[in-house]
Amino acid sequence: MTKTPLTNSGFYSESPRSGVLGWLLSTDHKRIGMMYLGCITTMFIVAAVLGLAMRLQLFTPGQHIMTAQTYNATFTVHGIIMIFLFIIPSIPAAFGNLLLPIQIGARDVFFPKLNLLSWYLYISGAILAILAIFTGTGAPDTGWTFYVPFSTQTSTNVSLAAMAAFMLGFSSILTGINFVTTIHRLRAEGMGWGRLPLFVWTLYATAWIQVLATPMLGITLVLVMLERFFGAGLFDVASGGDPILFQHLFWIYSHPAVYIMILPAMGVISEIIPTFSRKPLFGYWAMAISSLAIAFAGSLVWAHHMYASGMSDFAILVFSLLTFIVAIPSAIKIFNWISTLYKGSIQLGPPMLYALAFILQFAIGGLGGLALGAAAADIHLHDTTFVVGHFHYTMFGGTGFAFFAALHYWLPKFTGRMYNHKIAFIAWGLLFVGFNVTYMAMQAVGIQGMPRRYYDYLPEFQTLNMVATLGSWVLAAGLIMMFANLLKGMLNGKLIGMNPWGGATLEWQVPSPPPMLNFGKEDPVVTRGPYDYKGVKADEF
Amino acid sequence: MSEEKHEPVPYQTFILIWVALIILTGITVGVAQFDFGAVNIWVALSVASLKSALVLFVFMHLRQESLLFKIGLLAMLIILVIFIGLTFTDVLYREVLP
Amino acid sequence: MTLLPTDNPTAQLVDGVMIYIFGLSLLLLLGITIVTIYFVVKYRRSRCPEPTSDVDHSIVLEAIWTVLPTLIVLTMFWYGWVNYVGLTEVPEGAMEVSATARMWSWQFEYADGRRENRLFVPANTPVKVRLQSTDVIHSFFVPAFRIKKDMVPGLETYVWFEAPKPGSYDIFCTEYCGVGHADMITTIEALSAEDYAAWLVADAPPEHRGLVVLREQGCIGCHSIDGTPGIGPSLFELAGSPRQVEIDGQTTEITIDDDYLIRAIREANYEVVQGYPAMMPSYDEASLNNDDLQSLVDYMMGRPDTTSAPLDGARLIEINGCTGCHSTDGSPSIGPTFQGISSRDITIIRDGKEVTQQADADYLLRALVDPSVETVKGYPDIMPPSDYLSPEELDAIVEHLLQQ
Amino acid sequence: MSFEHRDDTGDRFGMWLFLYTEVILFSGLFILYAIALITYPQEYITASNKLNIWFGGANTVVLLTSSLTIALAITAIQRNQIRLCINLCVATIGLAIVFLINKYFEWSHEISLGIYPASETLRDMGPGVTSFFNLYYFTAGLHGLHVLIGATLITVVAVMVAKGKVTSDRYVLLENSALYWHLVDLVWIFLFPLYYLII
Repeated sequence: MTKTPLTNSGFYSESPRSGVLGWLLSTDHKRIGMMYLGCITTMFIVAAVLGLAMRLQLFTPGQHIMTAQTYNATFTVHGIIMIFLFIIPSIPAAFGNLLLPIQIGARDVFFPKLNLLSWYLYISGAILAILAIFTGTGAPDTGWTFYVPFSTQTSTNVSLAAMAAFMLGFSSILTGINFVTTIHRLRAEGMGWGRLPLFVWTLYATAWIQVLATPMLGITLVLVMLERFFGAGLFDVASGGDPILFQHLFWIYSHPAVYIMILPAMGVISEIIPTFSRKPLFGYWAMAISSLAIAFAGSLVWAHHMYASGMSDFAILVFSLLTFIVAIPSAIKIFNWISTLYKGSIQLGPPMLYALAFILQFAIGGLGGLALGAAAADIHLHDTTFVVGHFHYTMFGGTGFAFFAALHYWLPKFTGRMYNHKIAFIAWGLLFVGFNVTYMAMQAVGIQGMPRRYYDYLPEFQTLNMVATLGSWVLAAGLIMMFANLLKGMLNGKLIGMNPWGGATLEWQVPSPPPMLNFGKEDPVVTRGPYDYKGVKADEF
Repeated sequence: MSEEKHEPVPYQTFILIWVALIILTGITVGVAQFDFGAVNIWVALSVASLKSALVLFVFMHLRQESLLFKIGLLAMLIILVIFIGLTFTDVLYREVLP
Repeated sequence: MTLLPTDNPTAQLVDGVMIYIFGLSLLLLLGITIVTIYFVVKYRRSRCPEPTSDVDHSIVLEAIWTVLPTLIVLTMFWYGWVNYVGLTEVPEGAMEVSATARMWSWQFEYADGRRENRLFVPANTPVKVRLQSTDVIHSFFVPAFRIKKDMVPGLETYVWFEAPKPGSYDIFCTEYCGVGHADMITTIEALSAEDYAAWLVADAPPEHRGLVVLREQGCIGCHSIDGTPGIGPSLFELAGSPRQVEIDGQTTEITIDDDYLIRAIREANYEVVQGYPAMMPSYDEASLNNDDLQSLVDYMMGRPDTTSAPLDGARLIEINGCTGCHSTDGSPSIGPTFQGISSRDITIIRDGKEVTQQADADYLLRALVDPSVETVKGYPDIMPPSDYLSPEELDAIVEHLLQQ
Repeated sequence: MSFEHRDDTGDRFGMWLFLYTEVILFSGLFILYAIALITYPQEYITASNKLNIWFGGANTVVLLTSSLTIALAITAIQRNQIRLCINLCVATIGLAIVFLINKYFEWSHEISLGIYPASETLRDMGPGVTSFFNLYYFTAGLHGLHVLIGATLITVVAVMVAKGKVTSDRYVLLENSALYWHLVDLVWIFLFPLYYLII
């Protein structure tokens, strides 16, 4: 095992500028991607610690490690960081940047400078969000949803947090614009639409949502800030406004946003499963089109967050129907992934284990969503911890696990080094068990009727809350083990060749780590599909 | 990447469109002097849409751009109609308790 | 862990849908899991070094697993919707109660004007609760009855339920509303028919003294109090309304006020209401003393009773939600405790300056009506103003607090 | 070593995508408008009558004309008439300034009448009128901000034209700035009848 430092090869060593500036001013998509990856992972760890603290507070009834106000600030900050600083940018901004250009045979994204600007907006948003916690009149306590009129009345630092979310939205829009343009204009010769890896398809669908839905969040947050600054409320009843309209505008963005979070994760899974089965993805076109269908249909269902809000029954009828229709493309994806396994040659590498856990957990999340989509059942389950468990099944058990899968799948490509597989298996086991215990218990206690956002609860909810907290400790152990293993692997793991997994997409045909401009002097010409494994061999490592 | 060059649009075309836009503005203002009830708002919106189309297709050269640009615009408009339309399923049918 | 009751109509509507969806979901999930594990084991690389099939799509299969789930979820949608409609259709003859949520307390108001911080209802009777909020959005959630509805400022909503048997059922606020959110819990107290009838009497607000006098003096024999015609004119909604009266055969129009009513009782046949015979007896001081006369006039003019027992401050802080944030036993809470509030020094922040003083009646009144002008050091400025209380109620509360 | 390529169509497409996001941004305010209009039809007419149609009408003509001048500037640069192109840009910027000055007088007039967000006068006029003016100020304010940004963009590009950095061979920056300017015009085309002309 050689001990050459990480920074000695590929895009790490080639840069017009050296040192920190070589990174901070770089317009190279891989460097920006790695910077995103570092920040996003840090943010995830911060928010995960907040989540663990909340679970600790909820271990038994009563006030333990935090007061009600601290708890409210904690879940707000946990939500804002996890949603805006982790999940939304996690796969698109980090892995999208790292992989999109390589996978379509391009040298960079279409607007490299804009890409760097997106990153700076992301960082500025992150700094503002953190400032909002520690400065002013106290950490924001509105929940990440900023519901009016509470958000316009509370004395805490909501305006700064809203400003942060606004900037992060802007960053997300610019990334979306960049990706759509890149996919349309920079595909290599021979890279027809039918040869795009599924990951690219899902990024494409995601980018359109980012472009067309995110501005609605922007204007909504601006209106909340204006209401706080000028006291002139567009959602205030006394000024002819309607608080429920805020919820409409907010969810017009924030429901499609869950597809910004989940679609790229589906793309990751669609890459890993064929590679580890050595078989083409089942139903390529169905998968590609269902990605676009999910992106479109995701814009039609926002008000299913609002069945109990006092909106009209007719709206409940319409949105409930549309919600169930959106379930279909997701179901198709699950069936197609499983069919890909059929008569394949399945290797349970670490990325594959995360992918399989994704399928199961995403299925549980999706099926729980059916109960929430049905009007009558939702009336009972809405705003209970069932909802919290449900969206953690899709967002953490889904996107989070896909993010971990992507780390295990692609990190070796971008560092040139492999992590320890045995430890990766153990960490996966801990994560899988810890995750399911924690959130299954939360779902169960929600069905019992425990409302969400309660720092204290009645004694009848104690057993399940204790189970959930115990599960969270297993989960935490798994996270620590996984990150430590990946970090150690990145720094001094075994060196690997171009293609450790036997993948057939373009990124496995360039060195690990890839050089600046990805493909050397010759522009690549694509002659085969993304899942054509004939003649592709995995390198020994 | 090959570069498609667009032919310059003659000055006269732009000026003609501008005249049309001014006339359409005059029509909207004129119609607004008479009360036709709900018809007013629809006339105003139709004229505004017509004006927008002129600006989009001529001033903004959409006429000369490829199909992709037009599909993008269409997608945006569809999403817009969905956002507005579905919000109205709530506000138009809200039950007011006696 | 306790199981939720299932023996009430709204719970059955919701449970039916939940069981159907969760049941089918469990079946699907089992299917997915078993097939996945079977494939992973059967086609593992050590057994199958190369794929044994290169089929990469199947129109028939894909059509099947598009159409079949569509049909299944449509049944879920329909069942969910139909039963939701059941949750909105209040049965005939339901009793009505108004619920008001504010940060962070509940108040229930009954048809007869009584107010409570718990919802007392008769068991086995459908109840419609009209929901409103005075500040931010709250939500009315009763897990036992599976009902939930947001309480939105400026928009009245409702829920209905029927308690199957006497007992206590939790009400939670489920729309996040700030620091007291998790403590915004109260109960529905379902009482048996007898207990409910007893509660109605026991806790009833005292009768207006004027009404008692009206009954004692036998006035009701000729004058109705609900507008139905009788031998004499009805006493229904008198204040400020015009009357045609005859004085010595002359018809004039007068407006009903205190003076007129006193004249009409003391010198009954001086003015006679048109259309009625001049047959009412006059009441002098011997048969009706001045205090009772005043009560009678107060009642007829729609004014509150001034003679009844003083308002109970202890009860007022209970039903107006004060105790949601202020403890009475010295334990820490969202706001300062009421225990010893009149005898201890408190540090107040006024215009950014700190002032230490003892709480007196003036301060307490200001703190109730406009709490954000002076805040107590160490506590957030979040108390909602209690300006909706009447001056008498405010005085009673201040009085009560000064004795703590 | 960095990535160099030239693709004007791609650049323009990116700009169009950005314009779509701008339209959605404004549409949030237009949705609120539409809902308030059906909730308070009478109050909206009352409130709209308080706006001066001449201010709005004049600004409509100003913006339409500025749209014309910037469109002409593209043809000018395509035909390599650099002098004319710069003059047309300057004319556009001038019209933008006229628009903002006009807006300044209009708002000053309304504010002098006590009509501005969260004012006492407005509160006394009831929720419907308040809602109209809140929306009017926020929509027109956001639009004004776009006028400012657009004018700045065109100023920068005009300087680049003068310095020869934007040429008849490569003028996509000017095109994109012009696209942005037309968007400002498009928003106003809807804003004008909805706020000034309802009856």
